[in-house]
Amino acid sequence: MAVKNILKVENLAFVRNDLVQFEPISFVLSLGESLHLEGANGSGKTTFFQLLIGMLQPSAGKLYFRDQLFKDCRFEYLSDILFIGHQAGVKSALSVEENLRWMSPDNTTPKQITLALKAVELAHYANIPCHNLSAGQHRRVALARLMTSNASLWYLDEPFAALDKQGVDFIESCMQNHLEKGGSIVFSSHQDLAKMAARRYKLTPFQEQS
Amino acid sequence: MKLNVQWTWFHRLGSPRWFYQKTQRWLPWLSLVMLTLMVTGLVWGLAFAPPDAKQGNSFRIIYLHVPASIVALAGYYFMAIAGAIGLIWRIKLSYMLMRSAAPIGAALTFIALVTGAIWGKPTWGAYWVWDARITSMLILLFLYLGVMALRNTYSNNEVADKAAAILSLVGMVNVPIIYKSVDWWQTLHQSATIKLTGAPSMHPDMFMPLVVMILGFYSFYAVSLFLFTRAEILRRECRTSWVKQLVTHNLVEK
Amino acid sequence: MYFESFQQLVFMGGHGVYVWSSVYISLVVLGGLILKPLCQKKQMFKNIQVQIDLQKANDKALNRGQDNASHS
Amino acid sequence: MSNFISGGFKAYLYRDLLLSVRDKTDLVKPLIFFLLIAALVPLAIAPEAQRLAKLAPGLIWMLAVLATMLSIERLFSDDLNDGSLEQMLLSPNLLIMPVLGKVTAHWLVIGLPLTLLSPVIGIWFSLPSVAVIPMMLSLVLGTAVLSLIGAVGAALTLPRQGGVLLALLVMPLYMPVLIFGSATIQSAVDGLNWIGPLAMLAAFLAIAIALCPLAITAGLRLAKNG
Repeated sequence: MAVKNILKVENLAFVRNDLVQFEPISFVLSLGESLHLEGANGSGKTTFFQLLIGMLQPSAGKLYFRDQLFKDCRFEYLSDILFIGHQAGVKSALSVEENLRWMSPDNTTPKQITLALKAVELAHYANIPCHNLSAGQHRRVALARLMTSNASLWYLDEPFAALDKQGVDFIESCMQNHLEKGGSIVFSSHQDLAKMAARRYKLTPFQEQS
Repeated sequence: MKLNVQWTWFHRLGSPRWFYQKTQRWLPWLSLVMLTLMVTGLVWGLAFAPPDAKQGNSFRIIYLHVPASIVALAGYYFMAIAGAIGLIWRIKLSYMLMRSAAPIGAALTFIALVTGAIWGKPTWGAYWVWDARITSMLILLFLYLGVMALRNTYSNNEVADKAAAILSLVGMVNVPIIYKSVDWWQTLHQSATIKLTGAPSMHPDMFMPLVVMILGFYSFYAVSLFLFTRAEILRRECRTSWVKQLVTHNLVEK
Repeated sequence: MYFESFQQLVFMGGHGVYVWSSVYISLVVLGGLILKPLCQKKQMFKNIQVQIDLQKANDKALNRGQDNASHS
Repeated sequence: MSNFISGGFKAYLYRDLLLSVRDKTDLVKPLIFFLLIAALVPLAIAPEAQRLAKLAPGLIWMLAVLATMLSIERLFSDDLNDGSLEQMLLSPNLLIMPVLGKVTAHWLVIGLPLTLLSPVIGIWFSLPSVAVIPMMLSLVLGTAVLSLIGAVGAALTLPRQGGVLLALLVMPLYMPVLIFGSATIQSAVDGLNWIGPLAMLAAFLAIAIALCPLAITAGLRLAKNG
């Protein structure tokens, strides 16, 4: 029976240096749905993403993936998510094509790689080592993973940051057909999406319960 | 809608407060015990015990050198175990105990090294002799300094504790290896040095004050650890309400 | 007492200087290990007290602010 | 070229070797350091053969330790800076295999060439030829242990990349390896049985392979929120 909600978060919270980072978060994400995380700079969006991908241990609250507690299904969870954060994760000594090859799953065919590179306009840079490319181009190599990844749950931490017009259109189209194929997305951004309607969630600072 | 948030870390915050109150009562008695042990041990060892046949009176430094090195080594194991408990069960109090144990251990190792060096002058004619015991003590001092230095490189408290705990665990695995390999290295280059600490073969009159001194140093370690940990609790919990009450109550009372 | 006189206790057959210097250094370090946390504690008490006074001061200022608002 | 998602030991070993081959300077620096200091020693101490021969075992091992320490620092810091460490920590399978892959790559790039270069130092310090084989054997095992323990230090000092801090953390742990390494060469020079100390080095290697990756993975997980 296909589990309807892919991700359930219950009162997730994190304490750093005895300071609670944000008001505890709870939401349920079902298949084919996307969630737009909003919040001012420093409101804890990146910390929340780190909690979602299991890099940080939450101080309180629980995380369920397909109705299983995160601790019990760590392998299935981590093999089924795609996380693109602020850093591109591109090795400057390797060429663009090798980097994308390194970041894509096993069964991606070379044709898929070149298709993805063409979509981000990096096709003719395929064999050039990345230290010749700009940071924006590094970011586009990371975003090319949206085409080659077969993960069903996407976590995008401010994907639209410092991107030109076509970049934003490229990401929105990728997100749209990912949702149509039944995947789901949690992304944070300061700008609204033109084509897509996404459920919004406001991150608020922690109020001391007096 | 009242957020009945089950804060797993709330009840754990309670244990430092329990520790603070418990030590408030124990400290006076424990320091009394420590003082009597130390004074009797020192007076007995320095004034009443017979001197060693070969080394004469300089032998009396054993009553400081041996207890300091024993407690310093035991202190390292205590620090590593406190770190391990912190890592496994994420208990803040054990991290604080670990953090306080490091400076005490380093100071005791320093005492052991200095007294060992001073003792070497009359016995071998040189302040520094690469005797197995003293070399292992030197390496132990570097291990302690490593843990303390690592502890201060991280700004975030939780991460600093975990990193220091990992390093002290790695160190704990290595300490016996280091001691054994230094001993083996000593036999390889066996120069005619008498064994510095022939404890069991000593005359009972010499041995008894040593036992008293060792107990004295252990109780000293406990007292100093409690004091350091209490200061650490105040530093970490200064925002909590019970500390504020404690401070206001304390000032009113004085 | 092994030694006949106090003077001999200090001299200790020529080794006195070594024994007493190591005793002195050890006691200084041990004393430090006791005094340091105590001054830290006193220091912490002073800091927290300052914090409390500060908080009380701006709480008062806050209430006065609300009173003016409600009066005018 | 496989990928990081399912790739483990082999993937990271191959990638790191490729990375090291790509920028040669990083590859050659520790080796030149090894030869340079070895060349300075006779100038500093004494050119006479028999005095150098007495120092040779300890000096060779001292140089190996310093060369490894010089190069181990960058093992994880490059990955942290460009974000690939985050992706590595995200891989579903055990983190121990990628870490072992990276440390083996470091050993192949630094430890092995050091071992192959050590006969040159042996000749410079007029080390008796009977001791060359034990020296190389002890260096093969020893540099592997040095890389593993150095990787623990590198993982723990990751956010604050301090050379001295790494040395302070790692030196006490290098002592036993240093003792038994130079003892192997020394007993070979004296004509004694050098299999004993060599066996101890092999034992240290076994312990290091078993325990060091645990400390390394724990240290890496801390680095992200340091």
